[in-house]
Amino acid sequence: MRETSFNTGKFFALIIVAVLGIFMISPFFDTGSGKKISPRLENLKDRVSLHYGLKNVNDASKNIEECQGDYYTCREGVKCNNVIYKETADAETGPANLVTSIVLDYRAFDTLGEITVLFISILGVALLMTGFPALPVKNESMIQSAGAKFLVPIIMLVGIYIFLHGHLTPGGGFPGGAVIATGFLLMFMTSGDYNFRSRRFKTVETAAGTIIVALAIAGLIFKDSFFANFLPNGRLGDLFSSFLIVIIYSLIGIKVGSELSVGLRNLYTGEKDD
Amino acid sequence: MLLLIMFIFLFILIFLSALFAVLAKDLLFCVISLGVMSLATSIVFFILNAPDVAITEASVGAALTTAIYVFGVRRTEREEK
Amino acid sequence: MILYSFLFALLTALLSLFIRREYNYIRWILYSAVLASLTFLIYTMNGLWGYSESFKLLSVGSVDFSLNFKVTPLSWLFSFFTTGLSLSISLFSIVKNRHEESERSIGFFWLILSVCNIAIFLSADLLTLFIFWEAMTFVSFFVISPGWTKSFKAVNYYFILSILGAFAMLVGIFFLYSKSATFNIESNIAQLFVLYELNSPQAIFITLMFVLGFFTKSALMPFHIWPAEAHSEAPDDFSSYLSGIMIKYGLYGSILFLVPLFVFISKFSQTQPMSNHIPLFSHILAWVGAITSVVATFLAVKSNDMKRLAAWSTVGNIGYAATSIFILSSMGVAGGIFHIINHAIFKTAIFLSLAAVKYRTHEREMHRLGGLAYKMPVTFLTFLLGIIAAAGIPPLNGYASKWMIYQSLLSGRFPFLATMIFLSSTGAFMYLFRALHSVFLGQLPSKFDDVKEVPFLMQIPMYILMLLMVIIGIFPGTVLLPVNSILKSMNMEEIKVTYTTMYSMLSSVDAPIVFLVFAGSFAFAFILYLIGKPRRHVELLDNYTAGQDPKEFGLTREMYHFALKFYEPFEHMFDKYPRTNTKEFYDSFERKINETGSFIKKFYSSSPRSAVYIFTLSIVLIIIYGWLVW
Amino acid sequence: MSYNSAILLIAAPLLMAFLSFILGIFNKRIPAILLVLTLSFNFYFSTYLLTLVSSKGVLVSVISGFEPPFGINLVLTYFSLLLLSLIYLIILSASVVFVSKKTDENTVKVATLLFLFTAAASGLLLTGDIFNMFVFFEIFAVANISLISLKKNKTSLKGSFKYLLLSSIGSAFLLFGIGMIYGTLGTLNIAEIGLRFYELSPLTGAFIFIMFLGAILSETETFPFNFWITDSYKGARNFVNILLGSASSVAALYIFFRLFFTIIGYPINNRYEFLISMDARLIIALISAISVIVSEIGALSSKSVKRILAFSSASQMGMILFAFSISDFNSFSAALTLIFNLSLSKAILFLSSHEIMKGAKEKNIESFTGGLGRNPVFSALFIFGSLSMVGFPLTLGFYGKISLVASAVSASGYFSILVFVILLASAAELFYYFRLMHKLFVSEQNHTEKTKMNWFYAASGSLLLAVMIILALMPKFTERIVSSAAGDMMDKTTYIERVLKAEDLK
Repeated sequence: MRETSFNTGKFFALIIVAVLGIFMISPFFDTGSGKKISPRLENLKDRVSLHYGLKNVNDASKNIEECQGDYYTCREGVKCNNVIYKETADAETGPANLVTSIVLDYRAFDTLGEITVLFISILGVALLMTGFPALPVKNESMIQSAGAKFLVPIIMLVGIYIFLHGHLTPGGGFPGGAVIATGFLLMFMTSGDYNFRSRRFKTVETAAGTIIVALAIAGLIFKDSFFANFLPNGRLGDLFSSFLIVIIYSLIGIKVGSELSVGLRNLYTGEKDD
Repeated sequence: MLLLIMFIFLFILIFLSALFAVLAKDLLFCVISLGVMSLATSIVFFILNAPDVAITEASVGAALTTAIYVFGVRRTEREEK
Repeated sequence: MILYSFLFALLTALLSLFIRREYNYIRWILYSAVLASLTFLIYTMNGLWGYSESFKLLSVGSVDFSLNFKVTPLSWLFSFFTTGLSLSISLFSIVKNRHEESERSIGFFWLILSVCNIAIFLSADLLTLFIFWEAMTFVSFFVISPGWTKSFKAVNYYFILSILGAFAMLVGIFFLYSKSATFNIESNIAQLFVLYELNSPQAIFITLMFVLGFFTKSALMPFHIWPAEAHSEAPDDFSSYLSGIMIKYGLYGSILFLVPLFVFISKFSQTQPMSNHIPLFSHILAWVGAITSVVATFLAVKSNDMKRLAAWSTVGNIGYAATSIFILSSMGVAGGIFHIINHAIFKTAIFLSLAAVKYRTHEREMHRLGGLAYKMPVTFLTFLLGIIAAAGIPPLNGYASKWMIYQSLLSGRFPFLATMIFLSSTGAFMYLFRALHSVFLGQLPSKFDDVKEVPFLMQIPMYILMLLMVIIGIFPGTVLLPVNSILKSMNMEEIKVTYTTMYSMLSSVDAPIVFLVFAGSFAFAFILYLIGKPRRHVELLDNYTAGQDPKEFGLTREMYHFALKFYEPFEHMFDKYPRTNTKEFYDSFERKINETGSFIKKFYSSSPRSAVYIFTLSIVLIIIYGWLVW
Repeated sequence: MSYNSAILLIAAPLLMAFLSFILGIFNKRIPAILLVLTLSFNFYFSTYLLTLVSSKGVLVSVISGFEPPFGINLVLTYFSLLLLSLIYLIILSASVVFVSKKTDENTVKVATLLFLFTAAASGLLLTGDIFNMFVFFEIFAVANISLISLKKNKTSLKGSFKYLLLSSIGSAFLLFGIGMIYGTLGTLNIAEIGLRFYELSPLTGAFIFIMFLGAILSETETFPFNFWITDSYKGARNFVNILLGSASSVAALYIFFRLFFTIIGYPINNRYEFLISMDARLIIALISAISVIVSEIGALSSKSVKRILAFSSASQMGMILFAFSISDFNSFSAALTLIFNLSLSKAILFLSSHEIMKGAKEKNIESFTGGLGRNPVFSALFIFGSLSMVGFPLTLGFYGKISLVASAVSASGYFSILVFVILLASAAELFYYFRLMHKLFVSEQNHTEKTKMNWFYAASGSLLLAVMIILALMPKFTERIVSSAAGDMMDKTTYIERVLKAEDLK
């Protein structure tokens, strides 16, 4: 273990962080009146996420619209759906994976924003790259490069699986794309002369982004709402279900994967985009 | 019980690796300890029944971010002044 | 009508920007025409008291911005005289500015300034007054300093002080507005009077804000330093505008707002402390005026630069007028207003003649000039009449107003004030005749041998001004009768006056007789001069160095000039007294600000790390504050 | 649900951002031209929506077909659409400046950044969901950082790095605040949070308040949080300065308003008083007053024109925050007038000062010497801009400043003292602007050679100036928009009612 340094500046920094930390933790131990953070279930009634889980958001909003009483009583008087795996068909949202249904259906717009955040960050990095000399890995070993050639297809496959199966099992476009990018990372790290044309990747990536926005606008055209699900949802839990979400997740996976790969390439080789 | 012990162990790991990342003079050590922190965090996520977040944290936090930091450190000096 | 004439003038100003430099006299002829028509317009409004115009502007929130103009005797008198004077100045400028470097911007801004000038006097409510007050301040910046490095330093004092004063006035106006919900002047005065009875400290604060606004503009103590800087560095023809017209706004505001308020208080107030039958506040302000006049007189005596000298003289005269106004008697207010008008006329005359001298000689230091009387007789005569009026010597207009001021001070039993005013009036002789002597009399330096009188077009305004001084001197009633109607409109007792005669409690003066006496003695002296021995001209240096070249001793001709260090013995008299230098105080204040500024600047260009430290530290401070409070 | 097409204000620039790379392969000019077209469309569409909103009140546009508070929604209020039109106008003028430049290898990328900037600004102003706002906040911050660092010299990199650090700390704070809200109230919809904020315990409320303060004060250029401004403004390229000084500021002020006045602000049915209580408002007022003073003094002793403008921007923002903190109808009207003045005249100032400095031999403020002879059009623009900035009578700045004083004086005692201090400080602002203007008038022989005029710059500058003059000289029009927007800002109840379709809140 190398030596660590500890001086007064860091001491003050720690005090500042400590005050911030105490302040951030203090609401957890708040004993005053009013609503506090608590995981107890009786609070679940007025949480939005309850309806996400029950897949009855439309019912809930219809209920609020119809009932003329107090807003809270309207919220509480919503009946509960029975959502059954492999039985419920054409639910308001298709994926069996609850997280996916939130990420790509209830809050799909946030996801669009997040891929834009990633896009703009990589763009900013690309703008800053002014062409540094490449720093290849020294002493690459045969075992490493041979092993990598064996491993990379599997990693890619896992990545593709993660985003294609995202509507059923944990995972989705983001992790899938990240896993694909780690495959490219492995290629870069093990074989020193590995490189690719970033323009192709960028074309794929921006095309994927364009298609995502176009699909969202198609929702606006067909169902009068941006990102509305205009393809059939199928039966809950089937492989061929919730088609729009599968398409968008695959596009996101491709987009994120190529994006991160280009970013890694730029950082690793120090080359500009070509 | 086992879960609790594991939790405590992971939290201590997260805390120590974060502290080490702040205090260490060697930037590569900082980066690696941040990677360790991410990995431990992803295990915590997994235990807390959030496999989606766990996968993302593992691939992005532990692999990609660490790699990016390493690339960055490689282009500057390794020792903090 | 008023507003459209303003818009017309502004349009002319805009159009004149496109006149090419070669034809720039056209620009000034245009301005003179516009000003002449404005003067005529205002003249026709005589007697239309109460005529008002209103023009709605934006309303933001609950504040309705609108321009309201109203013709009252007070506003008519001031606007008529000032517009007439600016017309004469613009006539002077036609030739004067032909070869001026930045005449385009000067002309443009000056016409706007003239519009603002009329608008200030005609404005019917406080907000309109403030709007044009601020516009005037901003525009005058460019006229005083049309891109000249030296005048920029000079204008700083003027500008910053005026702006701070204007902002103080703004706060005062809106404090009153939040109480009375109107900008109308009469109701605000009534409101402020009520406030004096209810919540005296707040009322005093509001009054103080107004006083700050007015006194900075009129350069009363402790803001008396700016005229010497700004008037002397401004373009020469504009100096006369600044000194003759613009410095009066503060006094106009005082007459408009403060005097009625104090009269109100002195008549009806139960709670306010009185001193000598007038409110203590007003008495203090009168003292400020008197002290200003004394201080300005001493400073004028010290100055060697002729424009600076005239500027200090202006401050002194403003001091007299302020003193006279704030003693609140009818005679005092009338005398103050009369003196303001007179000062506008004779100070314009003085500055124009100085501008004429500078136009021909390009010199400002008095010890480099001399003996110009024969070369520039009209200029000399204008200056002579101007300083006679300024010193308050009988046949001319300055005498009449100064007489009234003394009368009012004595009959109101203010012996100390009267002494101070008398002291500074005597001091005025010292510096004014020095200026006359060193610029126009004495020896003509040989380099000015081929100096000619200024062109005829530049002489016209001088003739007009001389005529005005004489006429008002003989017939003070021409101004005093309108002043009487002002007093009437302010619900004050009228003074007793006819066209030729002024009456006070103590005595009366028949101006034409005084004029005849003095004109006769003048004629007598002139005849003596004509029949006296013929004089022989000797070179200055022949006198002093017995024909030797002074350069052999490392000396120059100027150092023998009598005007150099003219009052040095007089200054020595005051050497033992400690000196407080107001300008130095302001300068040190500026230095402090600059030091703080560079410290802040350094902070801002510090490293990212410290930025983060300060960021988090401030958040932590807010958190701690939150823990303490919530 | 026909207002759902309001999403196009966000979607169109986003789509173009993705498309521009593909189109840029064929010709580098295409994205730049598309940028101008898209912004014109957005400006037109937002003004169209503005007229709709002014007749129909607050409109709600739903995304993904899920009604609020469950799904994400856009809320079209008069206030947000007004500011959005203003922002589009400014980005339009900045992009005209950008388009007029020669193309290089970065043109496509910068155009993409500008598209994303537009999308992020639209998203920030339109969204009715706080997490969505956070996402756009991130895009917005990264877009700003990338735009600042375009010049790649030392100053710009330092500035953008500072901005990066401060804004990422800020967005972390924002995220903490949002997390706390979601953990307690279980919702992310701004209207529902605003409705139910009173349910929180006071400590949680204070926590959220301080987290939001930390998030937004660095964006609003408030003193202890704004150490990025001088380096960033000084180092950035010309059109980026316009964006940063005008569009970003307006967006930041909007977020400030939403966070503190719709979410935390007024209680409904007087059920809970938190931010409306004097303490919290006083904190904002104090911080903004300190910010005004510090930045005015900093500007006084600065020699670089862009740094002076940066400090002046900070002080103006401080004034607007001060007006917000008074929080009544009058002060909101004053704040709106000041926002209009700030954004339009700051854009003009940055644009023209750059052009004036271009032909000069000297550096810093000396480069303004003789500007009027050298470059009359831009000098005139600069003079008009700075006159409005310092509040020359009958300009927008004048109305704003005066009505700020009026509202502060008629509010309680603290504010009238603070406004007096602010006024004293703004005398300094007059001083340095007049110093710059004075330099323009200097006519010395070696400064009078004329420089070539850039017509694109002149066009975009005079567009902004025209808007400013129209606003200042058309009382009925300006009055209507300002009073409607201020009324909109005051009316939290209608906002919540329209979003949640609840009729019984009043």
